Amino acid sequence: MSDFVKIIGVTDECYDTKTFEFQWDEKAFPGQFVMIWTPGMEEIPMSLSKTGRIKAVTVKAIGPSTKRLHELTIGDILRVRGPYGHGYDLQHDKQYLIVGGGVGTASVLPAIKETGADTVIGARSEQDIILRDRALKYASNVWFATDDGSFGFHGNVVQLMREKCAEKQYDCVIGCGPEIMLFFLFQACQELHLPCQLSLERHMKCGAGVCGCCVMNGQRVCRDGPVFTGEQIAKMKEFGHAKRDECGRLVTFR
Amino acid sequence: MSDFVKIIGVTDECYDTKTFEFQWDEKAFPGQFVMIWTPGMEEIPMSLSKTGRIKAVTVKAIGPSTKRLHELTIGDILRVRGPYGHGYDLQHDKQYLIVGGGVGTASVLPAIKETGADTVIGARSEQDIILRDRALKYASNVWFATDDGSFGFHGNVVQLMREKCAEKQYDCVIGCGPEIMLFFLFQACQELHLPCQLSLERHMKCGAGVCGCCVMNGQRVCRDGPVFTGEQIAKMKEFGHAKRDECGRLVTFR
Amino acid sequence: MSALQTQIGKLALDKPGMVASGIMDETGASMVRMLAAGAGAVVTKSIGSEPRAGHANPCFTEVKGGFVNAMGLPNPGIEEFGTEIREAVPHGKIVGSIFGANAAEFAKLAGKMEDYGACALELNLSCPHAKGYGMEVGTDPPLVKQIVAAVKDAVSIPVWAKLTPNTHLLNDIALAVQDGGGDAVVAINTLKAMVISPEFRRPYLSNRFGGLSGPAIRTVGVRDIFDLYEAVSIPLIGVGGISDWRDAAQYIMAGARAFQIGSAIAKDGPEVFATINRELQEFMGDNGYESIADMVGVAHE
Amino acid sequence: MSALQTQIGKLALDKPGMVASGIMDETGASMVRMLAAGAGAVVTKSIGSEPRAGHANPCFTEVKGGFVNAMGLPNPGIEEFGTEIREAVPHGKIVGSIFGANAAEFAKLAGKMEDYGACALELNLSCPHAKGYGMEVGTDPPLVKQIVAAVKDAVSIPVWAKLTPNTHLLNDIALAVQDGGGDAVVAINTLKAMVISPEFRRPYLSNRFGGLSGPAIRTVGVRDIFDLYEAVSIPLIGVGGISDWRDAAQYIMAGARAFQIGSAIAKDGPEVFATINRELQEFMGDNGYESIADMVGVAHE
Ligand SMILES: Cc1cc2nc3c(=O)[nH]c(=O)nc-3n(C[C@H](O)[C@H](O)[C@H](O)COP(=O)(O)OP(=O)(O)OC[C@H]3O[C@@H](n4cnc5c(N)ncnc54)[C@H](O)[C@@H]3O)c2cc1C
Ligand SMILES: Cc1cc2nc3c(=O)[nH]c(=O)nc-3n(C[C@H](O)[C@H](O)[C@H](O)COP(=O)(O)OP(=O)(O)OC[C@H]3O[C@@H](n4cnc5c(N)ncnc54)[C@H](O)[C@@H]3O)c2cc1C
Ligand SMILES: Cc1cc2nc3c(=O)[nH]c(=O)nc-3n(C[C@H](O)[C@H](O)[C@H](O)COP(=O)(O)O)c2cc1C
Ligand SMILES: Cc1cc2nc3c(=O)[nH]c(=O)nc-3n(C[C@H](O)[C@H](O)[C@H](O)COP(=O)(O)O)c2cc1C
Ligand code: FES
Ligand code: FES
Repeated sequence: MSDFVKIIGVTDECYDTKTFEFQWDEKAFPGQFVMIWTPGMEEIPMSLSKTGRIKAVTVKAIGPSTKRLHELTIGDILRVRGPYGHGYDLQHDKQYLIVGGGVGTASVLPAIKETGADTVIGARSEQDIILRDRALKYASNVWFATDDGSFGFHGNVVQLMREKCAEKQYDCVIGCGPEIMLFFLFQACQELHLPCQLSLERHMKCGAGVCGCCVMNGQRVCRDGPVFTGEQIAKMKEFGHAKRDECGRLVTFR
Repeated sequence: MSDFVKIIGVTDECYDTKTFEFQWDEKAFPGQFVMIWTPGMEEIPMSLSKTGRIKAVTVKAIGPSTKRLHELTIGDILRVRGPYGHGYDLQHDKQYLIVGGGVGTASVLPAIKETGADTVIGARSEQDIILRDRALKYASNVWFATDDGSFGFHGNVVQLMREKCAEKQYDCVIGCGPEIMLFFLFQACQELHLPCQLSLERHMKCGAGVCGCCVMNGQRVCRDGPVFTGEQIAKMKEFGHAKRDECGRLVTFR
Repeated sequence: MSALQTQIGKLALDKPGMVASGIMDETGASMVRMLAAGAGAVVTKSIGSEPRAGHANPCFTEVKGGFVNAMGLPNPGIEEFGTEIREAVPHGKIVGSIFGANAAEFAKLAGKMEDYGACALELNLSCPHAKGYGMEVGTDPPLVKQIVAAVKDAVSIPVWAKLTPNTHLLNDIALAVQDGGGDAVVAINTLKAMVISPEFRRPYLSNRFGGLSGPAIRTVGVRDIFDLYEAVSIPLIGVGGISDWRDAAQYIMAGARAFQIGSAIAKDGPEVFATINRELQEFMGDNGYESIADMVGVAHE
Repeated sequence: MSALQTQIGKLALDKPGMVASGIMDETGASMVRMLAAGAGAVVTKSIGSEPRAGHANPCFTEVKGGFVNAMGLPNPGIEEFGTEIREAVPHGKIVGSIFGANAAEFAKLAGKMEDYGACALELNLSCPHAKGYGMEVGTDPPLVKQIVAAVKDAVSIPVWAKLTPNTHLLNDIALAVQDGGGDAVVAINTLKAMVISPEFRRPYLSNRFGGLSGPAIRTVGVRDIFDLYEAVSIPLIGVGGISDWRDAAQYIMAGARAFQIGSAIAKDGPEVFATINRELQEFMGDNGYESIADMVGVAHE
C-alpha cells in the first residue's frame, strides 16, 4: 500500500514539467493516482503516467510542493502510497477518443498506451505540450491544439475534439485536464450524446476515501472517482462551479 | 483463522469416542490440528480426522472438556481456530507404513486417505478400535492389533509393525498414538534404520507458537511440530521421559 | 426492520449503526448519501467556532490493521456549517459533533447545532492530535463534568460525550459525564499513535502524532465499552474498528445500545451499513434476539 | 557485526533485538534456541514466587492485526526456574523478568535472578490481565518508585521497568522509575483488550480481558517511546508489534537503544532475529549509520 521508492529516471517534459520514474510492484490501472511525499513538501496527489512495473509521475511545477519535487534526482527517495481511486473503464471493443489538456495528459497517457485510441492533446502553446513522443508512439492518431496556434490546431482542445467527432463515430470520450476544459468537454459530450469518462481533481488529504475533504456533491473524488462517467457528472452540480477549501468551505469559481 | 462452525454430523466411533463433522473452508493438511472450544469446557487441541472441505475431529472422552464435547449434537456450534502446526510430509513416490494407536488413529486417518498406504491400527481390545471402516476403505492393507487379542494380532501395535516391516520394505513410518507407544515405535524405527514421522502431544495453550508452554527441548510441539522426524526426535531428550505441566515445570513420567 | 430499532435514552434510531464523526460527514450531500446507504444517524465532522484548515499533509497513512490520521479537526466553522447540516436534516437523524476549549465555547456551539436541527450532540472530548482540544480537555474529570453540565443547560436535545481510550481513568471520566447530566457516552476515539519513516528519519505525519483507527483498535474499544457498562448507568455507544456484523455485535453485547463506523467506510464504502444491517438482523433472527435491547450487555451475564 | 552493538546503560549487547518476555523463554532449551537464532538477549517469562498455572484455556486468540492473550503469568516459580535459566546463561545474555505484589517480593525475586546469572532484571509492572500484579501495581507512580528502589538496593545488576501503555500517565510512571534509580524503561506491554463471541454471547477468554499484541500496537508503542524519550534521560527499550527491520528502526529513531520481539516469533519463527539483524545492518550501511547509537532518537531532530 505505501512504500519508499527510489527514483530511477527523470525526464524533462517541458520547461515546467518533469517525469519521475520509479520501480514499484503495486498493480495499477490507467487513471489511478498516488499520494506522494518527501520531506520539505506537503503530500500531494499525482496521477500515474506509467502503470507498468516501472511507474512514473509527471509533475508540473506550480507551487511549493511540486517545486520541491522538481529538485529531486535519480537515487532520491519518495514515499508513495496508493494506488488510489478507480481509473478509466477501458473495453477492447469500443472506439475511444482520448482528450488530454495540459498536465492532465499525464493521467490519460496509460489509457492511450492500453487502447491505442485516437488522441487529442491540448496546451497553451507549443512549449507547453508534454508527453508528445509517447502519445505519438501509442495512439493511432494524435492531434494537437494550442491556444496560440503555435503548434497544430489553433484553438482549444474541445473545439478540436468536436471536429474529430464530426469526422468519425466514437463510442466514448476519455478526458483529463483543467476543470474549465473538462466542463466544456462534458458539455460537448452531452450535446453530441457521447458517453464520457472524465478524471476530476479536488483537494485531497487522505486519498483513501476516509476524510471526506475531496467530496463533490457527496461523491469522494479520491475513492468514488477520480474518473466519473457523464451520467455521474450530470448529477454533480459543483462540477465546474465550486470546490471545497481545506476547511471544507464551499468556494465558488470566479 | 478462527471460526464458528456448525456441527453437521456426529458418529459414534466406539463407546467413548465420537466424530464431529463440520464445514470449514480453511485449507488443512493431514496431521494438522485445531484448538476447539464451546462454553462449558476448556479449549483443547484436536487433530483433524477429515481435512477436506468437510472437516472433522474425533474425540475420546477422557476428562471434563472431552466429555462436554460429547454432549454436543448436530446444529450445535463450535469455535475452531487453526489449523495449526505442520502435518505429515507425504510424498507420492514413497512407501509408507502408517501406525495408529488408540485415538491417535484420528490424526493419521487423513494420511491414510491421501496415500492409501499400508496401515497398522492398535487398540486395547476390539471395542476400542476406531475408524476401522474408513481405514479399510482407504488403505491398501489394514492390520489390527489388540492388547487382549480380542481382534487381529494379539499384542501391541509396535510388535505388529515390526512383523510387517520384516515382510515388506517401507521407506518411512508415519505414527500417532500415546507417547509410550510412540516411544517404542521410535526405537523400533531406529533399530530398523527406518525414517519416521511421529505426531507428538504436549499441553497446549495458544496452539500458535507464541506462549512456549508446549516446548520439548526448545521445540514447540504446536508450531515446530506436532509431527517431528526421527532425526528431530533423537535430539528431544524429554520425549518418552518428561513433560511440562501448566506452570511450565518439568514432570518426569513415572 | 423493527428488530434493528434502538433507543439511546430518549432518542430512538431505526438502525443501530451511525457514521462516526469525521468520515464523510462534512457536507450536506455526503451526509444524505450515508443516510440513504442505511446509517441510522450521521454524526457530523467535529465542528468548532472558526474555520480551521487542520494539519498540513501528510496527515494520513495506512498501517497494518488500520489507519493513522492527524487531520487536526479541519472544519468550515459553526456558521458556515449551518448550510450543510440543514441540507441533511430533512433526510434523517444528524448528531452534531462539536469541539471547544472550554465549557462556554462548547455551550455556544451546542446551541447553534440545536438550532440547525441536530437530534443530539456529541462532545468531542477525545481527539488525540489537536492542541488545546479533544483529549487535552477530556482527561480531566472535573472539567469534563463542567463542560457537560454547561452544554446540558444550553440545549434541550440529548448530549453525548465521546471519550478517549488513551487513559486508565476512562471510568472516572464517564462518571463525570454522568454526573454532569450527560445522556450517553461514546467510546472510543482513536489511540494516540506515531509512524516514523526510517528512510527520512522522522515522523511521517506533519503533526508527528496521530490517532490509530480501524480493525487494530476493535478489541480495545470492546473492552472499554465492557468496562464502562459496569461503571455508569447512562447508555453507551460503541465505536472503533467495526467493519462487520460480528464486530458490531461484540460492542452491543459488551453494553452498547448503538455503534458507529468510521474507517471501514473507506474500504467497504457506504454499503457497509446495508450489509451490517442485513447480517445483524439475520443473526438476531437465528439466535432469538427480538430487539437490539435484548442483546445489550449480554456478555456480562 | 559490530555496527549492531548497543549499550543500555552499563550493559552492552551484541545485537539490539531481544526476545520479549513470555515468548519461548520459559525453558532453558528454548532460550538457548533463541540466542542461537540471533537474539541479542532473552528476557525470561515473568517469574513469581510460587508456581502458577495461569488462566484456564481459552487464553489466546488471533485477531485482525495481532493476538489477544490472557495467559495469566503461568510460571514454575522462582525456585524451579533456577534450573532453566542456569542452562541458558552460558549461551548468552539472559534478562530475568519478575512480577510481585509489592516491593519486598520484587526484591526477593530479583536477588534470586541475580544469583542465577541474569545480566539484568526486567520488572513486570505492566501485565494487564493478572489480578494484584502487573499494571495494577504499575499505574501508581509512588509505588513504582518504591519497588524500583527496593530492587536496586537488593541487586547490583541493571534494573529495567516494563511499563503499560494503558494510561495517560506513562511519562509520570517512567519518571518514578528514573527517580527510583531504575536503569532503563521498557515499553510497551500489551493493550488491555477483549474479544466477545457473538454466537456464545460472552467473552472468549476465560479471564474475559486480555492483552493485545502484534502489528496492531506498533504505532502506539512507537509514540510511547517517542514521548518517553522527551520525558526521561535513562535508556529506553522498545517493544510492541515489531516484525521487520523497519519496525525496529522506527523504535530506535523514536529513542530506543534496543528492542524486543514477541508475537512475530509465532508467525516468522526464531529466524526473525537473523533477518532483522541482516536487514537493519544493510539499512544502516546504505544510510551511513555507523552504530545503533547513531540512530537513537534521530526522529526528534
Ligand atoms: C487525482 C489528482 C491527480 C493529479 N495528477 C497530477 C499530475 O499527474 N501532474 C501534476 O502536475 N499535477 C497533478 N495533480 C495536481 C497536483 O496535485 C497539484 O498540482 C499539487 O498538489 C500542487 O501543489 P503545490 O504545493 O505545488 O502548489 P500549491 O501552490 O500548494 O497549490 C496549487 C494548487 O494545487 C492544488 N493542490 C494543492 N494541494 C493539493 C492537494 N493536496 N490535493 C489536490 N490539489 C492540491 C490546488 O488547486 C492549489 O490551488 C493532480 C491532482 C489530483 C487531485
Ligand atoms: C496435537 C494434539 C492433537 C490431539 N488430537 C486428539 C484427537 O484427535 N482426539 C482426541 O480425543 N484427543 C486428542 N488430543 C488430546 C486431547 O487434547 C485431550 O484428550 C484433551 O485435552 C483432554 O481434555 P479433558 O478436559 O477432557 O481431560 P483432562 O482431564 O483435562 O486432561 C486429561 C489429559 O489430557 C491432556 N490435556 C488436557 N488439556 C490439554 C491441553 N490443553 N493440551 C494438550 N493436552 C491436554 C493432558 O495430558 C491431561 O493429562 C490431542 C492433543 C494434542 C496435543
Ligand atoms: C480521518 C478521520 C477523521 C476523524 N475525525 C474525527 C472528528 O472530527 N471527531 C471525532 O470525534 N472523531 C474523529 N475521528 C475518530 C472516529 O470518529 C472514530 O472514533 C475512530 O476512527 C474509530 O472508529 P473506526 O475504527 O471505525 O474508524 C476521525 C477518524 C478518522 C479516521
Ligand atoms: C503469549 C504472550 C505472553 C506474554 N507474557 C508476558 C510476560 O510474562 N511478561 C511480560 O512482561 N510481558 C509478556 N507479554 C508481553 C510481551 O512481552 C510484549 O510486551 C507484547 O507482546 C508486545 O510485543 P509484541 O507485539 O512483539 O508481541 C506476553 C505477550 C504474549 C503475546
Ligand atoms: S481525500 Fe480523503 S476522502 Fe478523498
Ligand atoms: S501451545 Fe503455545 S507455543 Fe505451543
